Amino acid sequence: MSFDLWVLLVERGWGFALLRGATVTLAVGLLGMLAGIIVAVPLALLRWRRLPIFSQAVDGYSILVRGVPGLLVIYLLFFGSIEWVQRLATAFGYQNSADDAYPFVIGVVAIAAISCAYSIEVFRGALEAVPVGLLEAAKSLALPNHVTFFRVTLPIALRLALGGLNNVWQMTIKDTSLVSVVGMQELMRSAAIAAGITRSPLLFYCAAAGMFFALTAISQTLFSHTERFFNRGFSRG
Amino acid sequence: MELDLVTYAVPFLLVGAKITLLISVFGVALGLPFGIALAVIRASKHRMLSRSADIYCAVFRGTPMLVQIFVIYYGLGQLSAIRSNPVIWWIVGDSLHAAILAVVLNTGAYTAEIFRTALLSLPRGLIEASQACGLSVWSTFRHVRFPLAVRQALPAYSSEVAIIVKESSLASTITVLEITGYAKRLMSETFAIMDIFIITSAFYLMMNVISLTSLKLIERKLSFDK
Amino acid sequence: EEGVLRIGTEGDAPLFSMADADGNVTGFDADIANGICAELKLKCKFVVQSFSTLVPSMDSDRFDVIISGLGITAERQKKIDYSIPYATTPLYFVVAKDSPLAGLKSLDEIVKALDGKSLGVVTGTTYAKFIQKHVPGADLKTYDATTQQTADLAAGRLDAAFGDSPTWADFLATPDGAGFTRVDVKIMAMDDPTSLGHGMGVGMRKGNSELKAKLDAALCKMVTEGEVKNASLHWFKDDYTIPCTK
Amino acid sequence: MMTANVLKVRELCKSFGPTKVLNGVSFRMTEGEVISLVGSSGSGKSTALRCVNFLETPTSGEIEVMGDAVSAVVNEHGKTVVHGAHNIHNFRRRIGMVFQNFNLWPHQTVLGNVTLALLYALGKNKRDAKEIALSALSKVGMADFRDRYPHQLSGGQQQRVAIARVLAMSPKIMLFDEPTSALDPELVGEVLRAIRGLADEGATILLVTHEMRFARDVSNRMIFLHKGEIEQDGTPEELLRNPASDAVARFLSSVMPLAA
Amino acid sequence: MMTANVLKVRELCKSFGPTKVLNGVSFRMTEGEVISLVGSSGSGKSTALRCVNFLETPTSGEIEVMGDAVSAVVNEHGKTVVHGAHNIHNFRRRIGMVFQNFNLWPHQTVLGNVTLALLYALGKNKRDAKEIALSALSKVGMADFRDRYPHQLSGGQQQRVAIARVLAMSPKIMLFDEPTSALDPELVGEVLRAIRGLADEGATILLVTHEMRFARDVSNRMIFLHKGEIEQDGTPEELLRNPASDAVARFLSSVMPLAA
Ligand SMILES: Nc1ncnc2c1ncn2[C@@H]1O[C@H](COP(=O)(O)OP(=O)(O)OP(=O)(O)O)[C@@H](O)[C@H]1O
Ligand SMILES: Nc1ncnc2c1ncn2[C@@H]1O[C@H](COP(=O)(O)OP(=O)(O)OP(=O)(O)O)[C@@H](O)[C@H]1O
Ligand SMILES: [Mg+2]
Ligand SMILES: [Mg+2]
Repeated sequence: MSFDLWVLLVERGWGFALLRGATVTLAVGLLGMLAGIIVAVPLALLRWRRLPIFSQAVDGYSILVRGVPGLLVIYLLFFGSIEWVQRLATAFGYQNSADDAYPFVIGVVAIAAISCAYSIEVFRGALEAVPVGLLEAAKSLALPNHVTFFRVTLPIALRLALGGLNNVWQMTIKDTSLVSVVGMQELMRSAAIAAGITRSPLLFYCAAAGMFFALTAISQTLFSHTERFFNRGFSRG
Repeated sequence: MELDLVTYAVPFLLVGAKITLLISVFGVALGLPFGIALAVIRASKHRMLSRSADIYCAVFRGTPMLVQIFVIYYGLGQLSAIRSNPVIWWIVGDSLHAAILAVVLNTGAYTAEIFRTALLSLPRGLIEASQACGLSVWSTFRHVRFPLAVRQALPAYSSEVAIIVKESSLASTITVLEITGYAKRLMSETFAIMDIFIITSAFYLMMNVISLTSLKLIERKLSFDK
Repeated sequence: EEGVLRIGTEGDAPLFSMADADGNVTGFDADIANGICAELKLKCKFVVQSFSTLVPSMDSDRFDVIISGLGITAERQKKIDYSIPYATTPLYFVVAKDSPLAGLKSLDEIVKALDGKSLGVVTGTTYAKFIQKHVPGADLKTYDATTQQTADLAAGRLDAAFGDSPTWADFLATPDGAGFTRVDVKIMAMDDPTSLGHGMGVGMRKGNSELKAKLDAALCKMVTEGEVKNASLHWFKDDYTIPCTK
Repeated sequence: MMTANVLKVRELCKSFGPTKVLNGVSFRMTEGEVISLVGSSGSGKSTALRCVNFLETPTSGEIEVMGDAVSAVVNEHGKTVVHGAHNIHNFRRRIGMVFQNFNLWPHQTVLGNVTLALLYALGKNKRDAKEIALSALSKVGMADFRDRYPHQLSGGQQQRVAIARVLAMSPKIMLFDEPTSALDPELVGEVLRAIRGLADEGATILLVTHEMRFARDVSNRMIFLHKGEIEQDGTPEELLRNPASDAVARFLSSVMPLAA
Repeated sequence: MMTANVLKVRELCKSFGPTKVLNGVSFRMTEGEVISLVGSSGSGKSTALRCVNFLETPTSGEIEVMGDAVSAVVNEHGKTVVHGAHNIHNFRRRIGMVFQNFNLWPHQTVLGNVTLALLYALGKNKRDAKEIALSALSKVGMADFRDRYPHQLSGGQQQRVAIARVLAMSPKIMLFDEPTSALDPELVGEVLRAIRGLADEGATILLVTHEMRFARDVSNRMIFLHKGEIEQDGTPEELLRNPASDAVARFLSSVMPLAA
């Protein structure tokens, strides 16, 4: 058995294939999450402020993207745009780069769009849980709005949002498996191919799960540290 | 999109929708209390228990649900000890049961995280007030901590419900014929991949719009200010 | 790109289309593809993608053709064009050796015996349609991959499984397959072309008659010159070629 | 001695990290006694109160309530170990507390805040609970607000609900942490009457207050806390006539120039 | 008139749904004036204060601060429309407020709570902000606690930080909502001195308090609020000598039997 493992993972190179997949997963996941959060914060703010048309639009976006399978989001984004992009790229003489880079870009955009929708809800909930009195104190001291936001609202809301964001991240890193539909071999797709070819599905799926777990375990410790940081000044309930 | 494709596909998907609904309802009905219990254990002072609950959550949140469902269904199915135990085999042997189990175990871990943070963010004074009134640990939980935590957790949990509905599609990988299971058959039959996919998504969207809006109504109903 | 034929294939179908750790593709499909490329004096470029994305990807010009053991059916022809069929594999039921089905001799007997029994097939194939039509009484279970189907067979969740003969040759040789056997009823695509189709063909975008003509010619040449037969013998230990009628 | 000691506090010490907040506080209370705990801001009054019903675990010391004792002891590793922790729940059923910042439950109405503990700590039925709650709310003039939520109330109204929440439980011992801080003089008078009434019915009351007039009027004894230690313990008259130290004298002089 | 009106409040009305809380409150304040707003619990004192700097939007009425006015008018559909809303931010730069429940920011230390507005509302540099903050904290005896977080402070200490947070800003107008509720008598005296000092330096102060002695000592004028209306407005002596109504008389009698 251990010999088999060696052959499968090293000599036939499947272990490295999985590792390559893991780097794709990590890259797409990190970029997607980051972009998602950057977009989600202002959208959550619009929603929180109950700005008439905007907040309905944000709600609509969030319900739509959370409501449909992630696969559809990436299908539509990719297959809906590829022709157009390819024509554009070819016109500018970038045939190859459109072929190679575009799936990655779309993958990141799709993951960002999804994680963004979930992050909006997390931030919205957290913002709504910030005690009004603390914001009133800021208002009464004539703090400019952006200062109130960055120095009072955000630190308190982030503390409340952290658990939710952690959930979104854990989900996002696994959602990256969606990018396999645009032809990128991330971790799960690599595992699926290896499983099919070597006829050892359990081994490879578990190996992939192990790698996912390693990734999330690292991020988990980071989250725990951040949580501790944000909890300064609060007695635990 | 041709109309006859729609009229051909929808009856199949409707049959699948029943199963999707079934899995989701069980996912919420069993997963929610399970997740809350895990959250309470994680927040408890009992080192051993809270540690094991932590690990459980880390594992189930940290690995893809596809793998979890595979391990439960195909992995455990390989072991003869499990095949010979009628109770376990009743759960694991049947694909629908196994799918429900996987969904419950998975959502439980996420729900636990949602409620754990909600419980931790409650103002300490409110809990002290109930302790000082002589409410037992259980009553404090039932009447003060839980109702306050629910209000805090609801936005995040509504996302989790949408996820349950969508993740239930993984049941198709273990032969359960829910929406996605039928969709796969229809796709390979007609090759109208995009069209089938959009019809299928409309089904999921409909279910989620209903569940998300009803949760939003509950949220509004429970809020005590405004 | 000039001089390149981009080929979409699954990559995780044993014997047909197998991508290795470095992304090189081997198998029967790959041999056909390489043969076509040689005939057309083009360079083959494989794009490995999961089955459900092959058609939309081709539609959006990610590659030119699909060579992934696609069965030709009328239904599917509404969405994509096919080359001439070049091969077809016989289909068999597989059951446990001690099953009462093991000794059956005709499809009718099998249909009767399978009433209320669980029967597994793999999606992405035409087999589900066939079973639904001919064995409506069976409890049909569909799998994403052969490995899953055989795993369930081994776990005893399936009373029978239906698939092509290369799959079974492969499975019955493994330790898991030791307790199972093929039911000696051979089913060919020609037995029911409306559901099983007309054998495997190369898929391409609709309306490209120039490409279709070139492919058909190349395939016909490969069939008549025995190239397909060699590939079939090499991978399947049997000749599944469909003669070129043109 | 005629009346038994209902509450005994022995050598209570409490530190938060390096900060020593209570430093060997001991006193006893008999049934029906009202003690005012006074002292300057930050002297440890609230902490002492919170230690009595173990909302704060003392670093060391013993609390005895009607014969049941819970004690905290520092072990050889410098850690605090609690003995008799199973009594803590009993303590809390016998001790009611009004918090300095009220701590009303925001998800419950005024009536809900008062009935909750009646229903689930005392096991009253709904009807009785409601009746008791309304009579307690009437005592503090809040019966009309029964269906409001706490955030819809003014500061003084919240404080009165918090008082009613404890009155309704009629516990043997009551701890009040500045129960009149948000009340106008008229209401202070009413709360004073309510507390006296409770004491007459046999309740034992320990209260923290800054209003010396109120302290003098309501209490049998006054304990002056200074930097976590008891500086003086005696009847209000004693404290006013013979302040034990400059601190006491200075503190009292600023309020009661001629009152006594 | 020698000194200008710094604050004018005209016909201030406020309802929460069906509950009328303020009902046509009007008064003016000149520079350096200290007004105590007194009245029973729930009479609308906090609400009036919150309306002055528009933390609560009045249902109708006008507020004028140093010549800038913001007014709320009920339109034909029964909805409140605010005119001059751009002035609100200006108002708040000129008006400081101490809340009844302090509202300290829990994630900031004591020093952070006081410096934040200095840095970002007044644009002071770090050094100056720290210096000003520490001097304000010293005034209320809290400089030693600069690195604590609010939850590590006693009630009185929190209140003093809240006061320091406003003192540090030295606004033209200050609103205090029961600034001494959690303070012991000694500290009340100090806060009293601090407020008088501010008034002498030209600040205009509107404060809500229940401590009549304090109100009398600190203020030039007293306004008695009853059920959302001004029942009497005059010097402390006037109110004590000639209470305008039974309500005023009853209210004052309970505290100041002979003081004046
Ligand atoms: N959000 C609200 N909804 C309904 N009623 C409210 C709301 N806020 C305040 N009130 C009511 O308005 C009245 C005035 O409240 P306010 O806080 O101004 O009183 P106050 O004079 O400051 O009293 P206290 O001295 O007790 O603090 C009270 O009766 C209160 O119940
Ligand atoms: N969690 C904590 N960490 C550190 N120090 C604390 C903590 N809680 C309270 N303290 C300190 O303990 C001392 C006593 O606090 P306590 O609340 O008992 O005072 P108090 O006598 O009730 O004062 P006040 O009259 O102002 O309410 C204070 O100096 C306070 O700063
Ligand atoms: Mg205190
Ligand atoms: Mg008030």
